[in-house]
Amino acid sequence: MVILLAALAIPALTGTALILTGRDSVRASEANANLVSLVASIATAALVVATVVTRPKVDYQWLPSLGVRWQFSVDGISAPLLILTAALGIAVVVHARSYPPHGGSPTTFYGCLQLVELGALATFLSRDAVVFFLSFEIVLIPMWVLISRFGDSHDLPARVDASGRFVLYTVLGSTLMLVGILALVHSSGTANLDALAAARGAGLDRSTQMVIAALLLVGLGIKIPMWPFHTWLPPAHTIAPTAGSVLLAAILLKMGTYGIVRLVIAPLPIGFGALAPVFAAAGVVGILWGGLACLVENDLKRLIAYSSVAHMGFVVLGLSSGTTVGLQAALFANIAHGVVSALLFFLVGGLKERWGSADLATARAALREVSPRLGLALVVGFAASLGLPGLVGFWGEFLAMYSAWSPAADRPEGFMRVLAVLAVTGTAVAAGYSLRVLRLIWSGDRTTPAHVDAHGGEWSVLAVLVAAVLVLGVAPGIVLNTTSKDVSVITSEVSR
Amino acid sequence: MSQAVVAVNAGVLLPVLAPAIGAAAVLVVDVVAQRLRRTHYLIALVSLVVGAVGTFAGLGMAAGGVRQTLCLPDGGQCMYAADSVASGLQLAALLAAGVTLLLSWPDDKKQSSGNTAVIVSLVLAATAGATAVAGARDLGSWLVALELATLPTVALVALRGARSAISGAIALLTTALVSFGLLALAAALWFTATGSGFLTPAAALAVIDDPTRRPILVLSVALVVAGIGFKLSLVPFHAWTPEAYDGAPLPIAAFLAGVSKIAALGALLIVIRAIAPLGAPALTTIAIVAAASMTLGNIMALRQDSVVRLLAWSTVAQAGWVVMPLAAASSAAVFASGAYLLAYVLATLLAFAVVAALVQTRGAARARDLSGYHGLVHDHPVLAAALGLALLSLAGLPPGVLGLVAKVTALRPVVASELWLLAVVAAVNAVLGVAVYLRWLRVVMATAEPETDKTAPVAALAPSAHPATLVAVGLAALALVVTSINPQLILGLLGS
Amino acid sequence: MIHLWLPIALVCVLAGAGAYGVIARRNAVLVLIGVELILNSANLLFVTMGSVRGDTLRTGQVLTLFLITIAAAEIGVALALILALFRKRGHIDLSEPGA
Amino acid sequence: MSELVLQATRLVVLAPFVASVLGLFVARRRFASAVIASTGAVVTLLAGSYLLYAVHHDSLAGEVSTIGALPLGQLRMPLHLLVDELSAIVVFAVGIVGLAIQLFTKWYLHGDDRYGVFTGTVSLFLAGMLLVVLSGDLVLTLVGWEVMGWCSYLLIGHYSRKDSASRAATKAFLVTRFADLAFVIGLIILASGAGTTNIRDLMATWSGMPGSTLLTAALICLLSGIAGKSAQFPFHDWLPDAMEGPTPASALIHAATMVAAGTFVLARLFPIFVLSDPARLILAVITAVTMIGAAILAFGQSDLKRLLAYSTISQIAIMLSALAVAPVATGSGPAVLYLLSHAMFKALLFLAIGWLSVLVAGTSAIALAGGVRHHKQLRVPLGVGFLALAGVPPLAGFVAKEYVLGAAHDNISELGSATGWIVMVAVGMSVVLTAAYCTRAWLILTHLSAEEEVTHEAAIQQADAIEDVSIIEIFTEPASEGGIPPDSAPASGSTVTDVLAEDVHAEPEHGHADIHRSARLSVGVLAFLSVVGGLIIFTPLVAVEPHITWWLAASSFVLIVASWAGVRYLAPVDGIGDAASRLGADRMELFDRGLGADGVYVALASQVVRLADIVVVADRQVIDAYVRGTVVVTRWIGVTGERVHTRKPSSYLVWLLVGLLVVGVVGVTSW
Repeated sequence: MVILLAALAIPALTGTALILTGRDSVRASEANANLVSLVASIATAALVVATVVTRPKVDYQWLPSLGVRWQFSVDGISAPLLILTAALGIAVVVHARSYPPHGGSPTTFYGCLQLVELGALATFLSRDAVVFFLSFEIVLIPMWVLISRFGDSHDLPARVDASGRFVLYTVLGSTLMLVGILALVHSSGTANLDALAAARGAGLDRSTQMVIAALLLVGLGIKIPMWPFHTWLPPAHTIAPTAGSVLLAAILLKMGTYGIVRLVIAPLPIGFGALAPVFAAAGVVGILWGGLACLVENDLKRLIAYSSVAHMGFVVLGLSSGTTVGLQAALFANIAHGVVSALLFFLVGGLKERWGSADLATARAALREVSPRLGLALVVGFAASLGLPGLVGFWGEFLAMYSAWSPAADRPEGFMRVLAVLAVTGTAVAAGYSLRVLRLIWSGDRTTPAHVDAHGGEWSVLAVLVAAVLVLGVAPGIVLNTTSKDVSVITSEVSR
Repeated sequence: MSQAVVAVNAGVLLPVLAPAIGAAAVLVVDVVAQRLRRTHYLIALVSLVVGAVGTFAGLGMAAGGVRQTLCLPDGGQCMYAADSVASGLQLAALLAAGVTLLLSWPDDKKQSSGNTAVIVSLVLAATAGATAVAGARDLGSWLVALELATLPTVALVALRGARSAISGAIALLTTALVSFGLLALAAALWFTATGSGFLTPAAALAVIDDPTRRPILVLSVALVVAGIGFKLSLVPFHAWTPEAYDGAPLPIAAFLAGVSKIAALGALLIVIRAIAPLGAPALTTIAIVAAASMTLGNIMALRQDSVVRLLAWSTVAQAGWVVMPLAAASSAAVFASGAYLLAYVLATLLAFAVVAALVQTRGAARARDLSGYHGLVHDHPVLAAALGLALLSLAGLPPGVLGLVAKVTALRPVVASELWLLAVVAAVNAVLGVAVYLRWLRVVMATAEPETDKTAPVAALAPSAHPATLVAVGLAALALVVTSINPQLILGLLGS
Repeated sequence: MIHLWLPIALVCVLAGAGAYGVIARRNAVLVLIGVELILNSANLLFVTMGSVRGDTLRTGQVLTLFLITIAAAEIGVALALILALFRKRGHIDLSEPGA
Repeated sequence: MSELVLQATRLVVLAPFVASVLGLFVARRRFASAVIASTGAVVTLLAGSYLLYAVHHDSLAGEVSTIGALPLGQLRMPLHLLVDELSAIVVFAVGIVGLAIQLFTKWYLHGDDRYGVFTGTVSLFLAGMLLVVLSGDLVLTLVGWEVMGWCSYLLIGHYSRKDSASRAATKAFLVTRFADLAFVIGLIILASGAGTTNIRDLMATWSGMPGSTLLTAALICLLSGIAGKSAQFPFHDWLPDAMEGPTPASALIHAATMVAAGTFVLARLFPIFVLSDPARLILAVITAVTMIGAAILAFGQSDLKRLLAYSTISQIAIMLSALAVAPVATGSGPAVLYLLSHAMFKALLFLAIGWLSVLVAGTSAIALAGGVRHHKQLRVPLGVGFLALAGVPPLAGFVAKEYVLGAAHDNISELGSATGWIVMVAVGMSVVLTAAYCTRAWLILTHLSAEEEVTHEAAIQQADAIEDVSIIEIFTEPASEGGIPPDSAPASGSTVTDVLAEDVHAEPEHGHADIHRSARLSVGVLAFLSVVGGLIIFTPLVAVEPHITWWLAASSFVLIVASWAGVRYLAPVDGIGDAASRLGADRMELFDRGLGADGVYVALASQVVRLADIVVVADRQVIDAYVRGTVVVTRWIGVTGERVHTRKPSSYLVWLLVGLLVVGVVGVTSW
């Protein structure tokens, strides 16, 4: 119990302390801030691992007037996400050693990173719907600061636009989600997520479930981001500093899908079932839409952002199917996208620093020629991105397509099958844009302008992520076995 | 008239009596010893503190708990009844008045304007009105207390004597007069409909079944909404707000934004509670007014370049949030409305306090203009942090958890009554609100322009802020931090 | 005994006239008079209903007294302010935009 | 199954995989890379041999667990490997070819700074293929299938400095990936219908519903993917372009692995494939078109490596056609037999051509013309390869082809379906065409260059004589020449090295290292197997009856000879002796472009890009428009609001009363 609270307290206190530390000694504190942040991240990660292993439960009264309690615990669904969050929390700090922040005080930068981590951890840990919402909101302002202050230094209006879009769009989503949560809590009489899941919508009629589910889906769909609510993502990713992009893509987007599992699928099976076809269709449109946009996008960071839209489309598709396979697929794809997008954004962030921009139309030195390590990471990253079997991206996408082909009994089978076929088509588009990027920047014979290969912190982060892509790709059971028990509770399907 | 002797319990009436007596005492002392300045303030503060202590007994009472006095011996009806919500509002009004006084604390270096006693006694009088109206249960005390809370503010705005002050005062006055006319008419109609001079549910219940009298009651309620809408700055009764705020001295603007709103809500809640048994349809008007206020307030605030006007429009928007839960007509709604108001008042006072401190250090021109806040985080990190906290609390984003919890609280009854449209409008306005406050915050956080930084070195900042102002900032900030960590401190005031 | 509709009609006329005055008049004092008309319509209603209902507390009549007092206080403040306005601007036209 | 077999099975896949991962760490060090890669290949071959032994000697067959079943609720996904006679022999063949290619590569990429990466990728490629072969689970099949595809991308694009290589690699992957879309859907249909991805279980389930439309749909979908991977019409055009890769990569892709994987998967699923006549008919048509079309194109290629590529397409079509026609009783044996023999002789041909191309610095017909005259040590391997390819008795190619014809014959006699006739006729035609392009290639390779003709008038007759002799030689020589290396490699190796050394001296500008003994060993073993491989039918290793339909064999032999004679007659004595030059330069160019198939692909791709452009515009102008629209609306309301707020107290009062009116009316009406 103490472990769990400490896992939350460390980023909270470190983050606050760093932000409040004056900027009197900007230069001197650069390295110190990084060190403090690194120590805090590692400590947090250790505690998170301990939490995941020991699975403590925390339950304190917090707002008796609203019936809100500090309820935190871990289960199989949140455990992989927690580990991912903690690991990337370390990774962004290590990576920042190679690329110190510019645009503001480093203490603010590292403080914001800690707070984002706090928000994500609290979101995944919380078992109270309202606390879930509050945690959900914690990440907004730090991320806004990261984008608007530490983002691409060339373009102030774009920074304002991107950070504003991010925060406003997300607030719209989370407020709609809040409305949904309150409706859910009010109509089912409990805010405890486990109790909500256990009730399985008992006592709620179909129309109520549908209204609540619709609110929650739109709200969380914005966060995912689900087509057509995705237009905040590309600018945010393009402008954000590397650490911001990584956290945004790898963790923050996951909060949306995680929320759907917790708040929609489990407690509102009938309402979600009714809306699932629409939801799934949006996901599939996202897959194709994002993929196609990637085919002609010339800003590498935007490209990866659009590919995120496509990848999250698979998650959405898996969630919609209503089967164990689908949920497992979605949860796995969540993690997979977390790892892959983190890898790609670390990579592209570094490239952007080297190139001065992320424009693909400019002739660059071929990565394979001048920086083989970056080249390797790029190849693995995009191979995983196109869903190559044997890498982490494959399992979630394949299983999501499978689940769409054979959805739960209450879904329109024919329609879902059409979606499955379209989703499969999306994988070809993914191959198209992945190879396009490789052809543009990986192969070729140019060796000028030369740049240094990854080394030190940057390389260690990339190498670990490449290894993660491989290991999880070869042994998906690591994640799937963790989630399976709790997933089968949600779908109440008997395993064969 | 029969031998109706009312029983007076001074202890219960202390929150009302203390400021009233304080006002009288200030005038008396002024007559006795002129040229005193601090003494007046000390007397006022003492009386406010005494009043605040007097509210303690009424705070956090269980549902149905009420402290009453001025009761009729026969019928047992009381003209003064303070439940926990009323007590909470009283406490807030007294403390807000205290902050106002701290902000207007006389500066020894400046020439006295000679009307210190007038200002202090007017503030106390208006505060007494605000505390009285929260407990008033009959038409007479209700009308008198409301007017007592309003009229002094007109004088307070006008006292500065400047052209803009007069304009603001005129705007305030004319609207106040007409509104009072409407309220008087409303009171008369209430009496016509119910035949009772008491604002109690029992009186309203008697009308339900009578088809001829019910429309009269509805008309009465509509007039109340209109009349109080003026005081709460609800659209379309809001137009005086920016003028009066802009024209008034800053502390008085803070008073208008704080104590006046508390008084208005106190008055409204009494009526709402009285007609709660009649059901929600009566309050469709409130929903419309709330939605309009939020939307227009936020949109107009987005366009303001003067921070005081921005805060004025923000008040309009926040007023919409305050009354929004009342559309649901339940005891939870009354609680929610009160809670939201308290959170709003606390955050707004902090914002005003910071602006006041900046007026003292940087001069009115710079402190009242949005562009003057450029790079504030570098020049005054502490003030900037306090301002940031206040703005985020108003926006309802962590770390301003109080504001966020307030939004949760306010939306709860709305959702519970399934007013989906209103909830969605609120969600959209949450976004607009965030846009408003982040627009300001972005300026605060911006990196200082090199030239402004050089020309105005920090050391050369002529005057530092008055200690009393800093105390006000500190107290408000502390209160906001503490209540953000544990919002139950505020929610608990209003009962469980 | 007079019929009830007569005072009520008068209440309506007074309130309507007051509202019209408030809307149509630009002169601050005339607006003030409009407000007074509204207040007086309320007073009349109180008195009328008070006499009809006849409760022990004499609520109608008492409230009328209350209102008259408040109105007086209001007028005091209002006139002072209008005077100040006149000093600053040289007119008391409410249709002029403020500073 | 014994623990040893379990471990061996896993080791077969694991060894090359581990080798590739380890190879990545030492990619900069040539020697270490070579050792690791070769070790991996050797271990695989040893483990594969043991499997083959165990399967046949101890009659062990069964499933082997891998990473454990995935917990997926209603879908069972045990992820087992499946060892049986079918997989064991193919594993063995892949092992041989893999090792041969690894050994050859070390020499071939002697001066390449990315040898380490290449050889690691080859290892991974082999791991993928072996996974497909051993897979007892559709998902594992898909994993191996796609891993191979990705490795082919890397291998074809090995010379990434060359834009053409990079383009070819991209094209290869995209075309196969596009074809795989349907493959994936097919797998999903099969799995979802049975609730499991275990191949044996799902075949048992599906066998229970032979007429199922869904089954037919699934199989047709699978055919699409197979057509893509095996470069069948209309997905064939990536394969010739894939010649941009280093020759060992081509050998790998063309021989026992990638293109043959489709055949293997279909052979694995044969028990349910035979249930669907429509799917079989479609396969027959596809393969018929492909085998004839590709053979014709092969004849017209001006680049001999591309000629081999088209020949692969054509040969794979023959292989697959066996599956389209084989009756249940015949089974997948003929196709597997063809797979094995093709693996040997095609690997042989590629390595030999690669060897030669290194010596003459080019793969075009002009560069290679007369090649085997100057480099006599290549005469035998190339000769054996082309003879086997042409299906001349008694080489492995002949035996295998006879079995395919036999299967078609069985089909006609037993089932009497049109499928049988289509295949029979198409294979018959392809026999002629294959012989034709083999002859053409051989004539070019043995043609003397123009100067030599001028100086040695008599050389023309001599060339004819040698030509005539050479065929006879190759009939007689393999036992001595090709069979020597395994037995007495050191002795033979040293002599040939001496010969080669002269060549190197003769071509100082090339500067390539002396061919390694191991590389030559590889070529020799492959040549040997190409010759005697046909004998496999007398072993229990392949599930075929050792019989030949003699009249079919005789007639095909007649066709071959006739074709040889025809081409020989057509071949001009001038130039490079290219029979295809009779087609005219324009037509040759058309053939080189694959009849413009690439243009069709590009046109299709550009449609997708156009769609993408539309999406981007829509994203900006439609989806994002409402986002920006909110800003515009907000601003408009704000401006209007400012205009309305005149700061006139009198207007406020109007508002107040209007507001009152609204509030009152709404309040009263909504009660």
